Amino acid sequence: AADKGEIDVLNWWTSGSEAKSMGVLQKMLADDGYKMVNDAASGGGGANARTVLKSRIQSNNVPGAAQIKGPQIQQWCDTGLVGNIDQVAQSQNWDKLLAPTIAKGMQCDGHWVAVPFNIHRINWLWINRSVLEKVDADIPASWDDLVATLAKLDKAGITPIAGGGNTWQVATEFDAIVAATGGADFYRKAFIELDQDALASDTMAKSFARLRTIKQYTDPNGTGLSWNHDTGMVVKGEAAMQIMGDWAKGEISNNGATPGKEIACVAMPGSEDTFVYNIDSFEMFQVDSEAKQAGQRAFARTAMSPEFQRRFNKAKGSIPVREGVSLDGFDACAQKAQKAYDKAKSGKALVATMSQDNAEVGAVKGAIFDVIARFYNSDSIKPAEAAKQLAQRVKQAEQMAQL
Amino acid sequence: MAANNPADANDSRTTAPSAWRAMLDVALPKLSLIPTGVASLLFVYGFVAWTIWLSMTKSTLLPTNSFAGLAQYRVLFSLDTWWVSVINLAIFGLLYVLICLAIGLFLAILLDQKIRAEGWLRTIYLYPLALSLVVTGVVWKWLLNPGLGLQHFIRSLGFSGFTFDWLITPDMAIYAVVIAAVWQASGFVMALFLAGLRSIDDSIIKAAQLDGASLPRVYWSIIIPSLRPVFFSAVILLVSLAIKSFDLVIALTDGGPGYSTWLPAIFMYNIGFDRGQIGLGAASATLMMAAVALAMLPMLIAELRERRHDKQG
Amino acid sequence: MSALAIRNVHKRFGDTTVLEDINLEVDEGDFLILVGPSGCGKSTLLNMLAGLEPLTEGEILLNGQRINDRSPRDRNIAMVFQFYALYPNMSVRRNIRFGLQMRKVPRAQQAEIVRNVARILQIEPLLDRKPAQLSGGQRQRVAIGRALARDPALFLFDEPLSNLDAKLRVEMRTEIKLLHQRLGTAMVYVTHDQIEAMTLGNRIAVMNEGRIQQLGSPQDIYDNPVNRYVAGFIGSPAMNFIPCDLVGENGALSLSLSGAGGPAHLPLPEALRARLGAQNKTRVVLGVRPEHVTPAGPSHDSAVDCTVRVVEPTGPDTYVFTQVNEVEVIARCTPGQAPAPEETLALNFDLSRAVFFDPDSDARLA
Amino acid sequence: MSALAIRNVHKRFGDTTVLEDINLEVDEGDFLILVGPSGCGKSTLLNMLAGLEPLTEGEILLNGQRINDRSPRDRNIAMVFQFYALYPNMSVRRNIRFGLQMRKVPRAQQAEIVRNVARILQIEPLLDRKPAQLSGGQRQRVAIGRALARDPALFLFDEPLSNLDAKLRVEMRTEIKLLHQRLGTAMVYVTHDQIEAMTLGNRIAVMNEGRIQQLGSPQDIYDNPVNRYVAGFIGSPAMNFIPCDLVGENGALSLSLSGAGGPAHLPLPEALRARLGAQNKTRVVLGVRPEHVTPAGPSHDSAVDCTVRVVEPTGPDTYVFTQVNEVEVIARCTPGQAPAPEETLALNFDLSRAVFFDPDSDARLA
Amino acid sequence: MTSRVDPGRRRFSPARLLIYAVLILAAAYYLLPLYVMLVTSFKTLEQISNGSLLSLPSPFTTQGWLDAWGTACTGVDCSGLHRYFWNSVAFTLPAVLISTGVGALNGYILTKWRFRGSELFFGLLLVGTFVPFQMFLLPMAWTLGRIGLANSIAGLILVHSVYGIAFTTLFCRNYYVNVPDELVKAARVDGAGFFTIFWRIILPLSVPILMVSLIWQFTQIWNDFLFGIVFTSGSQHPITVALNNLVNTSSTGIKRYNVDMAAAMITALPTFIVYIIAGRYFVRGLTAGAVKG
Ligand SMILES: Nc1ncnc2c1ncn2[C@@H]1O[C@H](COP(=O)(O)OP(=O)(O)OP(=O)(O)O)[C@@H](O)[C@H]1O
Ligand SMILES: Nc1ncnc2c1ncn2[C@@H]1O[C@H](COP(=O)(O)OP(=O)(O)OP(=O)(O)O)[C@@H](O)[C@H]1O
Ligand SMILES: [Mg+2]
Ligand SMILES: [Mg+2]
Repeated sequence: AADKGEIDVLNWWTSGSEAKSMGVLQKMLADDGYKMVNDAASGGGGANARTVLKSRIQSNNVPGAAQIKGPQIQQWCDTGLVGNIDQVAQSQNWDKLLAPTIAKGMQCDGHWVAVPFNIHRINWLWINRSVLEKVDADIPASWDDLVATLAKLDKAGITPIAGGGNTWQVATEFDAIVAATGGADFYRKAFIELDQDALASDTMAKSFARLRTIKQYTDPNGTGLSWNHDTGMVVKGEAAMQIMGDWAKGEISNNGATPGKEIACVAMPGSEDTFVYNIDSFEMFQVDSEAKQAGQRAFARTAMSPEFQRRFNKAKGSIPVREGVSLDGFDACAQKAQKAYDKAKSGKALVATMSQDNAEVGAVKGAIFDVIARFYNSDSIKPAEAAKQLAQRVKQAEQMAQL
Repeated sequence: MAANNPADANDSRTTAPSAWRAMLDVALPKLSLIPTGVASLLFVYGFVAWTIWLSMTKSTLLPTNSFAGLAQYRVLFSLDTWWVSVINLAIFGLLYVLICLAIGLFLAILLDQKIRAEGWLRTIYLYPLALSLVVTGVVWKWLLNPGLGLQHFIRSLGFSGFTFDWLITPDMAIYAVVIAAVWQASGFVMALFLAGLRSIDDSIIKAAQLDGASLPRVYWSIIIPSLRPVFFSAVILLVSLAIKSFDLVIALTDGGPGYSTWLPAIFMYNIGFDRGQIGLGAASATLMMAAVALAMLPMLIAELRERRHDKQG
Repeated sequence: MSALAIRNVHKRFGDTTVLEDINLEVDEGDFLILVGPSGCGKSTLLNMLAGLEPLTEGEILLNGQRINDRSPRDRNIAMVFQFYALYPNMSVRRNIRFGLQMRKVPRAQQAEIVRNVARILQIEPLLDRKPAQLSGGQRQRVAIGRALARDPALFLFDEPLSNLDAKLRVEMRTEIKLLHQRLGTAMVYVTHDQIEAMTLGNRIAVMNEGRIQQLGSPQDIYDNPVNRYVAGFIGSPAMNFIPCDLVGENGALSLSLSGAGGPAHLPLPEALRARLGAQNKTRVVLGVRPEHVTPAGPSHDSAVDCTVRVVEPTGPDTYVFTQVNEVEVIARCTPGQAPAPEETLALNFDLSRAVFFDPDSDARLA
Repeated sequence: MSALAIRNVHKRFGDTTVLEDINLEVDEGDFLILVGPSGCGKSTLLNMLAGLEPLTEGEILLNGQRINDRSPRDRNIAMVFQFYALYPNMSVRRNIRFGLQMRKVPRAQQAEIVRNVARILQIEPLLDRKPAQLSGGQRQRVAIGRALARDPALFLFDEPLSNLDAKLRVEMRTEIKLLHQRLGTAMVYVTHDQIEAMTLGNRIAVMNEGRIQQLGSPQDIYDNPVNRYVAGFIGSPAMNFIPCDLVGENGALSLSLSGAGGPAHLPLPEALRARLGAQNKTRVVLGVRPEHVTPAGPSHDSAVDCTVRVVEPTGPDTYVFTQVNEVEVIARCTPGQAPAPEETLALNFDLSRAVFFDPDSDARLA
Repeated sequence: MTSRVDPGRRRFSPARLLIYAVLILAAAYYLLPLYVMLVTSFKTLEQISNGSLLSLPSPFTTQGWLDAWGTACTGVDCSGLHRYFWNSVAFTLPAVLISTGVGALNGYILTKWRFRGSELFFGLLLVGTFVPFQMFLLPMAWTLGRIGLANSIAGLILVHSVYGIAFTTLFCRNYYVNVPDELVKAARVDGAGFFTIFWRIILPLSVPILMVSLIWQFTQIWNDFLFGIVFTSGSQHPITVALNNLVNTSSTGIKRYNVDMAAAMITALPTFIVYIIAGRYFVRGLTAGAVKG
């Protein structure tokens, strides 16, 4: 039956729920008469997939769609190699279904070139309630509250925060901290507009200082271990909290707890209004045959269909990117996220995450990561110094990108 | 006996001097090297040239031909990550090569003493090479993690003061990488040496024993010097492995803590492909290649020259 | 107490028995020559003495101490290998010096010794070459040098001069002899060279098929071989063995030899007559060396006329191949006396130097 | 047309000149012996003939065709290597058969040839062994076997018998000689053995320092060496060289030799007298072989009295070492004539066989 | 052939006991990670996250192995690793044989048929080994695209052969340096040509180094991930890419360590077998008895 068209999809989703969801997509397409070839290349947070994409382009073996995030969508657009799905977007009326910030990201030169799948919230704090009870503390409501609670936990001999030293994990924490410290506008100025003053500002310095505070309450032995391990520690009560995106829910249920119940999901104190989001999206590439173009259209159409959005996002722990999809059967934290999303959208507090490639191109993100990593691993660097470095490295990276 | 030979079988060859066969004798060895030569010219030197060219362009996501002069190099030199990678390579490379050689040779010599279970031991020493680093990296990560692995284990035996936390200490993490890397490659170096040992004439060893040399001395003065070509192979191999060490570091530390265990290969992959700065990645590759070639050149020349000299004899 | 004692030594490689019940004593200052056909186990025996091959049975004593289980380096033995076994990675100089270094000889002395050895062996210009750059004879000299440099309790030489030219060989032979006289160290020396065997040692052991056939002084073995094997093995060209009948009465026993003409009857010397007569044999094998078969002077009456088949001049002597009693007999002449092929030559057999064997058992009769 | 012609051949290894302007012709059916001191370039020359070493200069012709650039396998030459070079991975049988397989000899015939060769070389029981399991002589025989199995245009032998015992050596020598007679194939044969050199070939080339010193028939070289080097090199024990004065008038030239007593004056034979006198020398070097220095009979008047220093019995002969004109002189006696050391012995010098050299240039005078 | 050790001291001398002790200790070092992998692969996920690293599995489960083989996801396809096994075999075997064969031939030429410039040739070949393969990806992709081998087994065979040759040549050449030249001389006089000598004389003598070369190439090619992931796609993927996909969750996926460990062992199985087989050919003294000197 698969003869109406075909699409070759390059992605790095290979495990568990993600892979199953891709399977669902493949099946839905097949039922419609389209063949989807799943070309998975996991590893390195998408680094391998990005490499494969480049070599496939070099060898003239361009995929129909590839998993590409954030500003990289625009970057690829500049190469003139991308395909066009205006037809689908118009017929499904994507303008209405997607938040404007998000919609903008999927377009280039006024054309739709990419399809979004989901929305993750980054600035979550996951807390083991029973551990807090042990030290007689409440869910922290403010930064100071948080620090006080951390100190208490520390004294009680419980690891306050489970956090690996992986740079992307630290950056995720930093994402939440910056959102909590400077608010959405500051976050946007710094990480999306890359405003030099914002980057070098005192607020940024303060954020760095807070990062160091968090580090002090992090188990050093966690360095290098995966975030799953940290989540497990929280569930088991060996650690009290973790700052992590809402994909942590999967691991929480995996360890026999229910997100929202034993493990509370709260926004990073101070960032309750802000929604730092991570969107996974697929960009189309120019393909020569009609069958392949038809495949691209079907892929985009199906991905945005309510049914797929529900099934996919429920499994993945995110919320649908398409608005107006019922959240029936989604867990408490998802419901909470949806509310936060709605609120942030209207309050213009919806910002793309820096830590997950949604906010800036690779070179700039890399520069930010480098500064964060250096700061995090060397206590002799002062927060203000780090902020200054951040501004400087970001500037250099921007120049490089436009060399 | 000879008289019974069919005279015709070879007479035709003697009488008809096959000049072409003589030429073939001279040409055949060279002809046989052509495939290798062409492949190497194209797939190594051609690509190297291309890389050098890329390093002088503004290439970002994809290679382009927009000339940028030495701008990429200037940026490269300003990056802390680059210098960390380079210094790491120096530390890691040196330790890795030396320790692998030492362990490999040592084990090979011990295994060469008519050991009963030689076959099994050899396989045990070799097997790390067979396992995908994607996974063994995880195991080493656990083992070297103070909270989970050896430190934890030894402390739980009652030695509470025992500390082994290299992996999570930015300044020491590269040494932890060395441990796992040595674990992986030393077995192969052992095999290389063992093969070399097996090619040495027994009677020479006997003669040395008669000369009063102890077994260690026999190895030191006679056998190991005869293994010089093997050393050469092993060093080249290990240096090449060190330069290409990628999977292991990614799996073990993912370059961390921070970027404290980055190596040039990681730098290049990360910068060139993940971050989309191919020009910069190419510049780093070019520099590293040049540096390694320069570092290896004396050894290369010495070895090749020495061999030619021996051959005269 | 003997310097070296070999007691009931056996050696097998798998199923092949190479040495069988070897017993030998080598005294302080002895120079023992080992000879025997190719493959009879000479090298194997030396290897066992040096500790490089395990014994299958038996024991070896060096200066009274059992050394079966002692490692080669603790035996203090120097050996020249038949296959040289030079250290390929070392220059000639270092090859020679290595044993000295191992024995912790002072550096200055090492240099001195190397210089000396190199001079004796005429390899001074080669000291800095690698073994691969040497000719066959040069390698062999280096191998000798390695042993000579040392000061061991026992020297073992395995055909050490086989690749040297005659002139050099004589010189080396003299050097080894001088060395032996100077040091008095016991030596065991394998050679295929008759002259070396006869002149170098004070005792010769003739081996065959893994056993020692005869042990004795060179002259004794040459003159009084215990059996036909030894008689034939020692001496070159080999001894002539002529089966012949004993004729005549006990009182005047004589040998019947027929060459070109009818049978001649050669009377046996007194001493032999008695000994052979006692054995009551009528058919014996006469063993007589070529140098005792010479052209007869004109006044000889018991000469045997023979037809010359081949004449082989070797320089100092010319060998004449003829037939007596239907077997080939070699006679030695001076080049001047040499006849032409097909000529008839009267040969004189010096029976006073002849020996006799049993045609069946090959044992010596007289 | 000569089977093999070597023209102006030079060979250098780096800076060392090993062969210099070698010229040789080997005719169909020739058997050429190469002798020379260790390291003089014999093996190198054979290697070049076989095509295994490139020439530095000159050319080589086989059956009239220039083969400098021809590959070894198209030269159709068989060679026995000084260092055996057996294929260690192959059994003895396969070692011998290898060359036949390469020449596409039918299988049945191969087996036949191997059997034959093995019989001649007495290595039948060893056919299934690997080289490492053989003794020195056995390996050498396999190496010979590999060459004999072939049917080449030229045989090269590099000291093929050096590790064999005397008895076997004589047998092998005979076999090689028979082979040569049967096949008529040209042969070049390196040896250090005087007997082999004298008896095996029809021509000998004496090499020294990379040059050919003399080329001639064995007897010629033995009797008429062109210079002192050749004279001293051929013959064992070596020729005695005695520097001495020529005394007396042209008409009655005689040699002054002093041993134990005062100088004796030995009149020169007629022929020599003329030739030597023509050169107007007063001091010459007398070259006389040991076999021409013999104990003088009682009736001799021109004997030289000498003191015996060392007596060396070798079996057939006994050599007596004495001093004449202050140099060592070796005389040959039969064992029966041998004196005891320190005795005085009257020696007879057979001057009719003597040769004379220039003391300065070492060139032959007469 | 006799022992390297003094014959008198063969049995249980203290020195030998020490040797065994050291060897066993070394084995422990090498085995420790394997032990962890093995026990982990037989544990339940729960035990992995709760228990100690070194503890034995209880309950013992083979679920990890079954999943890894049959049902684990390597992308959309959730049928474990077994499908990818033959992909790997298909390019590993030819590439190993080609590169080892060519390497041996090169080594033979570079030692026994030297010519002016052969050392230079070798030196240049070696320099090529110092370049990180990552740098070759794009030009290689371009080249494969041009010659029509993109995304094909043949393309992978080409890539692996080309980049393996420098190593196999290095191993073989440096081994052949110690093989006496006289053997080649004798064979040439016997009438053997260039290839015959290689085939009949040199190869039989090079068993240990061929084994080393084989082990190296097999391991490198079988375990290669980079070229596999870049130059093939989807169902063409070699087993390592499948393993990687199985093991490497995106940053948002969940890890099943027992399956990961089992998958790693399954992936490594062919290599183990190669090691065990190849190891049997490490025999002593192949050139013994060839030449004196
Ligand atoms: N590869 C080489 N490099 C330098 N010199 C060499 C080389 N091979 C041989 N020689 C030298 O060349 C000379 C001739 O060597 P060759 O082997 O031909 O001697 P030979 O006459 O066969 O001696 P022998 O009788 O000892 O075997 C020797 O002095 C030797 O040291
Ligand atoms: N490793 C072995 N395996 C089987 N047989 C062997 C082995 N080594 C030697 N031999 C056999 O043992 C016998 C004795 O060998 P050895 O080397 O002692 O002889 P040799 O007397 O030195 O002879 P040559 O005079 O030829 O050197 C030979 O027949 C040989 O074939
Ligand atoms: Mg021997
Ligand atoms: Mg020679």
